[in-house]
Amino acid sequence: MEVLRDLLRYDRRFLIGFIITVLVLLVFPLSLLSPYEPTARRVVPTNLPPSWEYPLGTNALGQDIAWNLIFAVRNTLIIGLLSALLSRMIATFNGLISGYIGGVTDRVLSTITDSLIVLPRLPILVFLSFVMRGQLSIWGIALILAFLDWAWPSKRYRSQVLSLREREFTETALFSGMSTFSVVTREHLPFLVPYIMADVISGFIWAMGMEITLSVLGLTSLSIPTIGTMIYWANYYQAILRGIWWWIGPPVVVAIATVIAFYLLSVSLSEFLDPRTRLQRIKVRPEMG
Amino acid sequence: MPEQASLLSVKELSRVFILRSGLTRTRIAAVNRVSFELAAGRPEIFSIVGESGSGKSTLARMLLGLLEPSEGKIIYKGRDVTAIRRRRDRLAFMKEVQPVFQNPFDTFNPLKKVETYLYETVYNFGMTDNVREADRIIDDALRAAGLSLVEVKGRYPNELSGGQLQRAAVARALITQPSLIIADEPVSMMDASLRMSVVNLFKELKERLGVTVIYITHDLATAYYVSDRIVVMLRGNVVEQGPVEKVLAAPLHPYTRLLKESVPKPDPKDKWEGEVKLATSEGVEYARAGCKFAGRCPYVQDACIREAPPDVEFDGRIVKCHRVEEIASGTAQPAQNGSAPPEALRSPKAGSQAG
Amino acid sequence: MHLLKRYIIPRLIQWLVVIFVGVTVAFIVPRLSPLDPVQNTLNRMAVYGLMYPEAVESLRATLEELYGLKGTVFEQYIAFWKRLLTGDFGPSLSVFPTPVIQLILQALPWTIGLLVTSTITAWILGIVIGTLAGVYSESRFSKVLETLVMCISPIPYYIMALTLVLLFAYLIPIFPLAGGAAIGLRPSFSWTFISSVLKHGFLPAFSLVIISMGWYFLSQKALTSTLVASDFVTYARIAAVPRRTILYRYLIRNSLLPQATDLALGLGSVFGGALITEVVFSYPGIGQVLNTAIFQGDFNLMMGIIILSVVGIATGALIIDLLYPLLDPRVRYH
Amino acid sequence: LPVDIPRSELLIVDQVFRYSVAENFNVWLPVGPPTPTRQSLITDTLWYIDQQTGEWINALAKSEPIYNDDYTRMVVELREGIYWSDGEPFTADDVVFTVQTLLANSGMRWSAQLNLFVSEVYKEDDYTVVFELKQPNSRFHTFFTARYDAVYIMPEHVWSNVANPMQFRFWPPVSLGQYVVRDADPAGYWELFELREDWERTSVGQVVGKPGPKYVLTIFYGPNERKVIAMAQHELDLLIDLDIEAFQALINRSETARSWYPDFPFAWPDELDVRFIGFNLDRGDFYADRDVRWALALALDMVELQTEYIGGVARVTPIPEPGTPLLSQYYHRPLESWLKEFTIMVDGEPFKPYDETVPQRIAQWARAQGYTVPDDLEALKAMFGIGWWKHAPDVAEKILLSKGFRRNAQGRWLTPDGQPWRFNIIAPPDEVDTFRLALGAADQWTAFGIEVDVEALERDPFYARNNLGDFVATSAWGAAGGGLANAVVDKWQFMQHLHSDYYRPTGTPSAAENNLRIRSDELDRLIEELGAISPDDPRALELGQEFMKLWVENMWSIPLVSFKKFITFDEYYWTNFPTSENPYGQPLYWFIGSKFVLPHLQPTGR
Amino acid sequence: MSLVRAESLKAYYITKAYGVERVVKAVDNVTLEVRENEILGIAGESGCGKSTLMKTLLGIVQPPLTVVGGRVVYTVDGKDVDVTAASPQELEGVRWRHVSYVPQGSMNVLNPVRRIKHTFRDFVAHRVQRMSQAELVKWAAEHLKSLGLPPEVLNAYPHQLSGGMKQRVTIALATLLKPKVIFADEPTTALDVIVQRGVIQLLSRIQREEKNSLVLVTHDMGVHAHLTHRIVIMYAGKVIEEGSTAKIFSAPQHPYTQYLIGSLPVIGDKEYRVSAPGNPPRLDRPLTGCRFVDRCPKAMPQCRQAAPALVETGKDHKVACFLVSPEEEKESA
Ligand SMILES: Nc1ncnc2c1ncn2[C@@H]1O[C@H](COP(=O)(O)OP(=O)(O)OP(=O)(O)O)[C@@H](O)[C@H]1O
Ligand SMILES: Nc1ncnc2c1ncn2[C@@H]1O[C@H](COP(=O)(O)OP(=O)(O)OP(=O)(O)O)[C@@H](O)[C@H]1O
Ligand SMILES: [Mg+2]
Ligand SMILES: [Mg+2]
Repeated sequence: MEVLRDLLRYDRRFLIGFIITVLVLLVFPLSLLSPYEPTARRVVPTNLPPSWEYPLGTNALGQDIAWNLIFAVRNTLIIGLLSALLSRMIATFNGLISGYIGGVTDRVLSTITDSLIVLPRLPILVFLSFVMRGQLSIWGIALILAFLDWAWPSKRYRSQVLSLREREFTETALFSGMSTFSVVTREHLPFLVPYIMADVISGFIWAMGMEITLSVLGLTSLSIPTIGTMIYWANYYQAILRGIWWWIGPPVVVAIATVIAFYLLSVSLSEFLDPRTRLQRIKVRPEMG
Repeated sequence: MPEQASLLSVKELSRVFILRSGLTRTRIAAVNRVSFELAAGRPEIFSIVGESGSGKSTLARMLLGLLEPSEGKIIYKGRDVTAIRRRRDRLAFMKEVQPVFQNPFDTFNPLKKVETYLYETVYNFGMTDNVREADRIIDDALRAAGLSLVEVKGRYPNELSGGQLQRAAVARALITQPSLIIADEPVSMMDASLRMSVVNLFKELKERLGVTVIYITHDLATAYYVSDRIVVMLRGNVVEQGPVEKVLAAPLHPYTRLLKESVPKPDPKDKWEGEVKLATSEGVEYARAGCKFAGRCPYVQDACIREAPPDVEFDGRIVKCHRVEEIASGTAQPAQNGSAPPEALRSPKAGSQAG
Repeated sequence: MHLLKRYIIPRLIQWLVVIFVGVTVAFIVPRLSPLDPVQNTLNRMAVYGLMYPEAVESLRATLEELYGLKGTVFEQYIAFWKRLLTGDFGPSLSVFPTPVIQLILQALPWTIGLLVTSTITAWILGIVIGTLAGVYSESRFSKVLETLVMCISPIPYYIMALTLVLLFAYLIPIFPLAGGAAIGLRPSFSWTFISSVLKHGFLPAFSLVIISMGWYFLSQKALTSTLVASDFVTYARIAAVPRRTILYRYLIRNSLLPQATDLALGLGSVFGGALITEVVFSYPGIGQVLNTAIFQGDFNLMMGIIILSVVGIATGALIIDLLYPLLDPRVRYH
Repeated sequence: LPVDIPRSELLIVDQVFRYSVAENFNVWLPVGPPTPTRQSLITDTLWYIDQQTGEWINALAKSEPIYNDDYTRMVVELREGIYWSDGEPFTADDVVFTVQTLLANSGMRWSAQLNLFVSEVYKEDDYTVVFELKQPNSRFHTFFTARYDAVYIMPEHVWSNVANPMQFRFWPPVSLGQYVVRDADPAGYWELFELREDWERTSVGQVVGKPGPKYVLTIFYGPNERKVIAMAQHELDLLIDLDIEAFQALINRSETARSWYPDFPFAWPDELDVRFIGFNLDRGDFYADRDVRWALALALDMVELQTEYIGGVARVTPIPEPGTPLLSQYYHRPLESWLKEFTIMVDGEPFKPYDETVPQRIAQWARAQGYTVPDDLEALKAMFGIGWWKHAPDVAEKILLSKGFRRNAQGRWLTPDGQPWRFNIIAPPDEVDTFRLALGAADQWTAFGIEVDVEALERDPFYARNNLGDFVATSAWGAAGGGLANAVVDKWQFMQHLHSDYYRPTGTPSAAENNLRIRSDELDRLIEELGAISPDDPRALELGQEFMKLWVENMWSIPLVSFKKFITFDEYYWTNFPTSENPYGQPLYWFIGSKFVLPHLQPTGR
Repeated sequence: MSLVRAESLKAYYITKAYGVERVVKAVDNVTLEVRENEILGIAGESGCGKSTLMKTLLGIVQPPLTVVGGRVVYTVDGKDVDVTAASPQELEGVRWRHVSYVPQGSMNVLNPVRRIKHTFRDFVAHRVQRMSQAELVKWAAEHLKSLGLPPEVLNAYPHQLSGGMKQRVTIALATLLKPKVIFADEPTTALDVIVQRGVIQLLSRIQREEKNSLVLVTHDMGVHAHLTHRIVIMYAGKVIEEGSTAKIFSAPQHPYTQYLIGSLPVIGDKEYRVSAPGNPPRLDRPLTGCRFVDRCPKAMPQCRQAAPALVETGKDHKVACFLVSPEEEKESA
């Protein structure tokens, strides 16, 4: 809490990011209040511009864009966060094991990781969703995205661990009788936390971009509202040509705002969590000759 | 000495590294057929000294089981350390042999409280399961190292001074009541006054708790001050080994002599005379077939460059030198005008040999 | 000799393994598709004309043969490797029997032109601006710049591309809507052709530059900040070494190596095309071909492109790894 | 746009898609290269039927096919005075060579089908070709009779030297149409055609007697919004189709752009397919029950579907046959009285489901939108179709209750085994009306208490799922249950696929277009009888009408509306496109038959 | 004559992170001078502010380090330059010509991707007029030779040199333009004894030959004994004793200095040595009184109230301790 207060008070980036994030996160409680089912169509008159009754107007499918947006953001957040968390979990696990245990294990895991890295992700992603479309719930998308997005972070974590392994405290831990598992999770993981934090955000941003890409190509379940499917439908009904800005505008703006907010949060958080600055905050490190 | 009486016996221990740099490749025997024995039941401080890159840390890491030897054996209380595989055996070994590292600031994870490691050690080695009891054990260990639990409790590494940290490190090592502590340059990062306090601590450990300490350093003055026996290493080889009073007070090997002379004496009236000749790159010396010191030795002869010198027992110590007797008797003549041996100042590029 | 044995050969083996795995995945993934290319063809033919059911059956057999889809998956896999090793990617299924390689080669110049240019531009811009921002990290300009990059680069690419199209092709129509060059122009070295290509390529390239520059910028800035704080730069500053020297010879030169890896990977992935870019900007290139391949269930074409980009990226990484010791005097590898 | 060609001589048409292989004109390959527009400009076949007028055109053939009595032999007399663009005369040798080449190369288009029937083909003289058939076929000429396309004739003098016809690129092509290729984009975005100087020596020259635009440029601009912009900027004269939103955006921007009608309902309504929602009848569940399908049909509100979902622009049809002026003359209008009297039994009570007020109600809606529509009922029927089924959810409810369905506390339907009733409709989003009708049906059924969702699929997976029967409901098009729409009275072409010989169970690809897995002895009988007679036999019409009735009774699929297209043109540079005011031919410029329409275009002089 | 003077210098690290402001008084009211042709040693425990003092003397003051009081004056060609107030251009003008610097941990001060000769060029080319590259290299080679270093190193990359060699190259780099004052911060700390000896010898030779002044910071009293003429002892940001090397070693007056000298081990002497107990005070806490008071065996109540001033206790000798008044000093002398 104190941390939060400090960050809010002293880091403007964090403040901005925080406010937007809170607003964005409001969609979760708000979505419970919706008078409509998320997938319902024809519940309001079509194609109305914003008004008091429909603050963001309505779309050609007969949906209230404001509520639709709330569901869309919620679902996109779920996809993005789930995929980012999942992939970083795999990455962390793989990176830590690979980096710490080394040897044959490392070689095998690294080869797998490297092979995944050279695979062109987008084509495969597009292809997979093309194949599995229809069955692709938001969880499904999150899973596929997660599967395709753990290799790079894993490689980064691995190299981090490699250098941490050389640090003396690793050996202190070892000689304190800690098991491999404890060394990895309790000694090394805390150092990775800021990286992972920042990485989860970039994973989120990637996943969100991919969700939008896939949806815009029409490769997801189109009746589930997400930022991507909103744009899809707006495009489908020629919102741009017809100047229906209240349909195409909100998802675009919210997408940009969310991404920036998360990014700001990650930058200031990882700066805050960075061991160097963290130490600085506690006490100046005495140097020795 | 019968096998049982030996605490640690190192036999013909070697470790080879292969270094590649650019297009070249160098083979380095960072530890080359090193042998020594520490007796059980007779605690001592055993120093290993040598200039930078002489293989001290490599040796220490092998002794601790952190690095696989290329050849040779390490027998601790009758067990081959290199053959330990199972975690239970490793724990048993670690209970007996504990390290103290060079950089007190890096010995503990800066993100965790120092006491964590103390408790970990207590619990993992089954010293006790009881919290109170653990506190007591830790406090005892800390007191033995000149600290106390209250001073340490709740503190992060950066809240303690270097000296305190190094003491905490020693205390942690003491928790398991080890028979052997291996300290790799435990004071090199410290200023003079801290140095003495840590070194004094080792002395106390030996005397009060009967712990044998392997003290690795390049500070000859403290080595002399604390240790009983000493080993002098040069490019992976032990060149002189014996009781510290003999080896350092009256060194026989020219390298030991050089080392000793190079220690600046804290006395403005006693300054160096003559200029020292410095080593060329490590690689050249490691690569030389003969005596690794040949490039710098004032008594160098052709044989020194060609052949590795034998271990000669002399005056209660073992010296690795072709001309030890002559030198001891003072009859050895320095090489002509003390000039540079062939490869003394080669261009740095030639420093490592194309492999 | 040892270098060869100890370094180059293992690295080459790793390269081969990675490619092997990648290619195998490329073989498997399309086969996960419920789409049967033969049936696809039949379906599509049925849309256009009368098909007697008996005729369908005989055609199905013929097509299976022609498409190389006879036999078990394993047999197909073996046959696939045999063909691949002779450099044959097989015929495209959607525009049978045009060889896949021909489709790829036809699109490749556009893609390479677009992606190589934009990758390199983004790289150089990112490095230069990133370095300046890293050096003058306290200056207002640098802060504004950083905020700008920070806010632009994470924007989902599709949205960015869409916005550009909206702005510069619809609202302010200064750039053409589609294609790689104006109609009626054939590739030549004339100014008309080149300027047309530039005009058509500008927006897609611009969008790519903006997006990828962000990454280079941020990483370069981070590298530079580390370097600026490093001992040798501090020392040079204390010694009042001229700023330009510090900038070029100390900061940029030292950060170039890690950045070169990124560049190599970036260039290696050129062969995969830029799917979204090419779709959004209607640009003729590999991405466009891939798009068609995916939506028409053209296995062979998909595999061809995926394999090409796997090889591209793996080779990019290989080359940079092999060159690294030559580029960086320090590198020691164990 | 090409700099060196005056715009007044250039017709720019939408290329439909980008050609992935440029410079390949081997149009005899199984699925490619893609042919739109090319085929009408540079290829030719024997006969055409204009689907707008139903007119039979002898193109390369001089006269209609001549069959022997048992339909095992067809003789074709060819037109003289037709030349290839390289100056070679077109003769019987070309036709014989084409057929023989196709017969010999089993992977080529039409090969499999020709092999099914042709035992021998030879020329009697330079302008007479004889086909000997393996089995009687009174409709063998349909292979050479174009609606979209038909067997293209190859130049023997070029192809006889070709070693492997499957690999041959035929570039630059030698043309049999009135145009030649002048230039083509290697990237596949555009192709430029030029009128032959000797255009009179082609079938078009001889039949129509007028040249078309001097140059035709086909170009692909990308998605619809780009085409709209291009047309608004007068950089596109003719485009294939738009969704209603894009179309409206276009006419808001351009004074000169229009489609078939000058005003509402704008679009060309005479395409030959029907949009329908079909169920897989072979899943062993209640969808196989005719009454359930009837209940579903009655739960739909056609007026709302036609207006709110597709903008009022299409003709409704209760039978599986598009209500084009030509076809409704034979089917819709004559069946009207039958439809009115048609009765189904609901829980033992008779119920007349037909609702003839549908066109009026659509017109009402249109007026409310501010469109002007005729008051005359006949004109409305021509515009919006004759009528459809009543929106009778109460009746539907009764049917379902009688079948063991129940509503739960929330009013949602439970199937007879007590499960919530839910299903998906598969539909491809790029087939705009199909997709929107699916959305509409899903919305209406959901409102009725069934959980229905639409599963959007790309074309290929959509085809594949249909083909395998991997669906509960599909929103598709075609001749109601598959088969091929045609512009003739004879319905054999689309009925024959439904013969139970071609039935395949769910999970195996359907052998013909019987994706709905219909099986009916009565249907078999109709098909067999029709197949045995000449298409010109008056009995053919009777059988066709019987087929329609049978369909309605069984409600094998729910036909919704006729296929319409926003074929849109810009009259800024060119006029006299076929329109509702002047429906002289089909506006389908990418069909091979459009070659007979293009010569009618006139420059505006701009 | 003094070349460099520090007058009541106060240099604090002022940091502000997330609302926590901290002031580390690393150099607190330090006055000293560097005279012509002398080697001045600065000694003291780790973290007592030696490096900070050095940086301030050199005018390398960058946030968070701030000079909050006092000034540093160079005497360049007879004129005084106030370093604390000088513009960057002025500072650039005096660096390397008047003062130069051998930094702590010379291991990393050479650009790793440039050959040594290029580094030489980077450092001096802009300070000398009209000199071709070849001439420059020749000049550098001669300079190296005069320092007993092989000129071949000019073609090497830093990583190809050993630590000692790098340190000596850095020294060569700092002395090429024959500055009047050389500041060297822990030039030997990371080196082993043999290499350290080489470096020390090199420094003393340069000083002997050039007759310039050298300021040497190290906590290794042995090095001080061998090299310096005068020593300044720092403790917790303050100078507590200052005097000739001989005097400091033979008769240290401040209790801390006494501990320092007394605890030095010597080969051949195994007698027990005590070092100062306890830890130095934290510099980011308010400090009153003598900073050594907590560790001082002879602490008196007054030591806690006020900090003793640095007072002259004899010729060229100053001490800051209440125990040692100048009068007493005189009496005992
Ligand atoms: N992991 C390794 N891989 C390759 N070479 C190594 C490795 N570890 C040490 N060496 C080399 O082995 C030699 C001996 O190194 P070691 O660290 O044991 O020396 P040291 O005596 O501890 O030196 P210092 O006093 O600098 O700590 C050096 O040349 C070093 O470069
Ligand atoms: N950037 C900084 N921010 C805050 N405090 C600092 C900073 N740098 C140094 N300090 C603090 O200033 C005090 C003096 O540091 P300085 O480096 O001058 O000591 P030193 O005597 O050179 O020590 P050493 O012998 O370890 O080099 C120390 O307490 C240190 O922790
Ligand atoms: Mg070591
Ligand atoms: Mg310092």
